Amino acid sequence: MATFVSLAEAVEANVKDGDKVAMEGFTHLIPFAAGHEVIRQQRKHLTLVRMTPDLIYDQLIGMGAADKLMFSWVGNPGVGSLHRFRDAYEKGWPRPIEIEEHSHAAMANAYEAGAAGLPFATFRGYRGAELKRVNPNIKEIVCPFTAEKLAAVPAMKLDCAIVHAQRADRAGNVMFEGIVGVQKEAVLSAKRSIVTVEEIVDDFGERSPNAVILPGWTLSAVVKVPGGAHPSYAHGYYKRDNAFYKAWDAIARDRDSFRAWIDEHVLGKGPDAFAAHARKAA
Amino acid sequence: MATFVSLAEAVEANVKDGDKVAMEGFTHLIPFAAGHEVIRQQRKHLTLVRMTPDLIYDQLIGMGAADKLMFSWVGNPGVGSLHRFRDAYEKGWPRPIEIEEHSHAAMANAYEAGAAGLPFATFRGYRGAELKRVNPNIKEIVCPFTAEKLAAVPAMKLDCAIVHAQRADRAGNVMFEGIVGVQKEAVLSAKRSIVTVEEIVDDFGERSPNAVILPGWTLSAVVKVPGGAHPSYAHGYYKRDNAFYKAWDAIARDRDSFRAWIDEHVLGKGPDAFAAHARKAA
Amino acid sequence: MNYSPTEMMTIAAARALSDNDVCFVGIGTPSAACNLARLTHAPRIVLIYESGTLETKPNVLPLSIGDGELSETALTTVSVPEMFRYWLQGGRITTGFLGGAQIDRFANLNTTVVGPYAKPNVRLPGGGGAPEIATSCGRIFIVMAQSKRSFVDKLDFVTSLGFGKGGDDRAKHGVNTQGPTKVFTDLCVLEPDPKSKELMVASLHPGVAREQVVDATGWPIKFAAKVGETPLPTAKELQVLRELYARTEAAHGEAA
Amino acid sequence: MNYSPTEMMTIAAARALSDNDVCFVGIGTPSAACNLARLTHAPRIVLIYESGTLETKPNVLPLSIGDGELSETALTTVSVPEMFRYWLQGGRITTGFLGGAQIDRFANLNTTVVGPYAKPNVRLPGGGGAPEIATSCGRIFIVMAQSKRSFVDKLDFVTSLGFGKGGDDRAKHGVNTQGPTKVFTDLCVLEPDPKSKELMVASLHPGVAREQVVDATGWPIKFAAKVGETPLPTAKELQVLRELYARTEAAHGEAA
Repeated sequence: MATFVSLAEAVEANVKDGDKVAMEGFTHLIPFAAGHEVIRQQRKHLTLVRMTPDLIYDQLIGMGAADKLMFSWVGNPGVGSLHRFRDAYEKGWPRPIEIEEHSHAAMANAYEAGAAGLPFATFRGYRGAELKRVNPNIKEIVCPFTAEKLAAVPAMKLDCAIVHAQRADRAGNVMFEGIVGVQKEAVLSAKRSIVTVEEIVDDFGERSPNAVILPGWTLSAVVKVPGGAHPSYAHGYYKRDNAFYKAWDAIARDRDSFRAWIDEHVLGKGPDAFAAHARKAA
Repeated sequence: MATFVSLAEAVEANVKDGDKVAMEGFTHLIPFAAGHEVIRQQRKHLTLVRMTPDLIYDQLIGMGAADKLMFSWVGNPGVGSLHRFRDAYEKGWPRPIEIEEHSHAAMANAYEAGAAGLPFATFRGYRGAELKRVNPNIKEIVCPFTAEKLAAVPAMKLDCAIVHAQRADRAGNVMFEGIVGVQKEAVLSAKRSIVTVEEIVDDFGERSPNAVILPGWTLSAVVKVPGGAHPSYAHGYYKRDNAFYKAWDAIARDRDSFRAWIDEHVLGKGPDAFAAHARKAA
Repeated sequence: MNYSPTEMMTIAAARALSDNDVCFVGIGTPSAACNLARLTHAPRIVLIYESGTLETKPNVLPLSIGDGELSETALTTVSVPEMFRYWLQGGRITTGFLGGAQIDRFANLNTTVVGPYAKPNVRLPGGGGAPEIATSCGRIFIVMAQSKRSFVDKLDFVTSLGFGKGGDDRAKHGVNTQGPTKVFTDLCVLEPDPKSKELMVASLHPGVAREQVVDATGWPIKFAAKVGETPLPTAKELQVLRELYARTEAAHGEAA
Repeated sequence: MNYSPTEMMTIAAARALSDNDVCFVGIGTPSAACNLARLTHAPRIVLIYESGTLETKPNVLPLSIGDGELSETALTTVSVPEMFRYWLQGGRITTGFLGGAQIDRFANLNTTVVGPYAKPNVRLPGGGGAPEIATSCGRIFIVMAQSKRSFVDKLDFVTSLGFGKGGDDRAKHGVNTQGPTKVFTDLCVLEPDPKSKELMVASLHPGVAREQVVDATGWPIKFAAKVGETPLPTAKELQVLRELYARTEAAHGEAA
């Protein structure tokens, strides 16, 4: 059952050292404010899971929060490399990081199977692709009807899922709109979950009967953090800060400029700082 | 690519003798008008697929259109038996009918796998249930990671899916609202498809960014048939005619009263007759 | 206050539910019991129908599992594959309701056939959601009227698993949910013996004699060491239930 | 009219698309080519981005695969699991676009690592959607600038399958889609030999000499028996493409 708490309390209660954690959002609704809180609370030894490790994981990895990264595409979309990730993976700074690499189809299916309570996901994938040679978590199964060979990966099982959404109601139900990615599946694959939202409303009012809503009883904590997805975006609220994504390249390229940025913008601030980016479209 | 045609043309072009056909709609949006057209065109030897064979299949089976029924719950919901189905299955009138029986979970997963282009569906099902003893299309597979044994059924592969929806736009895209059941999956599991709709609009206008829409290029034929789901219902248009569902019990109990009803209401009428039931909620 | 045995059965089932329950609701008496609980002591109970409707609050009882009322009053409505995958199989349901044409002493149910499967005397509707509801929900409540025809020594067909052959047989099928923890009938409430898992009478409804239960059961029914009496329906319970049925009757009489 | 080699590459790719295509679009040049086609000769082309956006008509090119512009201009947006299951794996895409850091003569691609996988010299972004795009789409168009560093004799890692070891090797992997039918570079258009499946130069962009292609390829590149010349970009094509980039530049400069 969702409880309304502060972001600090939500992270304190739901993210533990050594946890397997996914902060999801397919470009859209990436929970940056929550990621910053995890940095402030100095979590260590996390296994970080994300289809597209974005700036949010570059920041966490650069601060040494993670022992392992599970992913399918690691980069700054449209810009280039994630320099902090590469520094950790290639040079071990500030600590070495292990990887488990998949394709998008494998990750998406793993989340789907996790939400469905299955032990594994099956899909027509990895044919002729070399990843299955280097990742022991890619196996093969045979269709019992056609004998077709398909790929199998373990279902996603998370300790904690962290996502951002547009709105929660007073009962802690959360509504997502736009590019919904794998957020619902991430939450349903996790033992615990934190959802940050742009606003809390009395009720959702007029909406599609098929709106994408996670009931409050499937969530652990709901936190109002306006602007909490910045520099990612919130459909109907504010746009993606593409300029910041481009600027990050220079900030993260250098260890010192990275630490200076974190000191100023993460360690020296709290979730309220995100409010400056909050905006609601007309 | 969807073409706008008459219902007679749609059935003529897309439903062939011997086809495996699903007319879906989980209580809601059942394509009765299209089913009646299939009766008028005297299709034979169909394999009829539906999770919940409803009055629509009682009518088709009573007219001898089907050689086989694949289903998971066969009855008149809240009322009782489907007498025409039972007469065919138990007494061979007007012709014998074969059955392939599953659980809802199996059928729903089979549709999902069909839409996903997989050869089979897997789920945690049929444990301790006797259906797997009598249905050879229920097999077992073993998770390659945990060794857990799971049920497997073949993915749905249809010749034709027939569904009803609220609205199409001029490009032939179709929007579903409310209880969406397995309609999308049925269409995506089929080689051909017919969608009847309450109305055709210039465009869908303001809507949820995550509205349930099938693009026109996934459909074969779109036909405007206002009221075409009666006595089932169309969310936002007209209500379920529960009184008719109750009345059907007496009509269908007797072979002669059934044939008289079909003569008057199906063979003696066309899709325009459904317009009397059409209504749009304020 | 007068009441019918069916009302007693419905009210007894409703009382066993709480605000902590997430129920997978079937049509008929289960639907009445769940909504009665919601309209009386358990306003926060979560009701889910297999048609995809999450957290629905119907004002009238649905005639079918997919009545418009369910979607119109739901928090949201998901597809049926999602319902069976993410919500039922995903292990998010605390309490599932089942009934059937036949039940045996280990609470296995038959809704498939009377007679042999291939050539039945009576072809029943089949399992629908039952085979997976029976194994995926945290616990199962069974609601059905009691008679020698329905409470049978041996099922004609096992549509859905209760305790199988009893004892730890359920676990042997790879099922680790609780199974049928209560059976509500028009005569009594039954619960499984903790060890053998055979159903035993836990409480008799007011005015029901043990002999009536024995006569309505197709096997030598056992009684718990201490058989209680089901508390009488309260005026409030009866009123709310009857109003619910009256609203339902009025709504379903309407043609479209 | 002057134009850049990248513009020629983009325009050549756009021309190969038609109103009958359902494209799985990647970010960068593929996105420019697909939208150029949509804004010129193929207004009914269907563009799908893996973020879940179906039939999207962006006014500016997305910087990321999930820019708001894509959802705002889409017919509808589905979840990412649905995108990969129902739409890509479901076989509904006619044309998928890929590029990479490295390509070999059989159009296999590497976007994973330079150097050994376990200890790479350069860790690249990885496959993303590519491994399944490569095998699930009806055909694949590859768009990438040509150089000895990118057109290599041997890939460091096979991220996604082209024609494997050539000939019928693709089918041996259980893949029956066409694979890479065209490779668009800044110098030429390559197509696989019908039998050996080795890439051969099918047409040279205007003003490009054979030696330039030879010098920009890490294996002894073959030329088709009849090598054509890619038609010059038209003024219309250049205008529409440049306006698209100008709009994009203006939009992406904005902070939120």
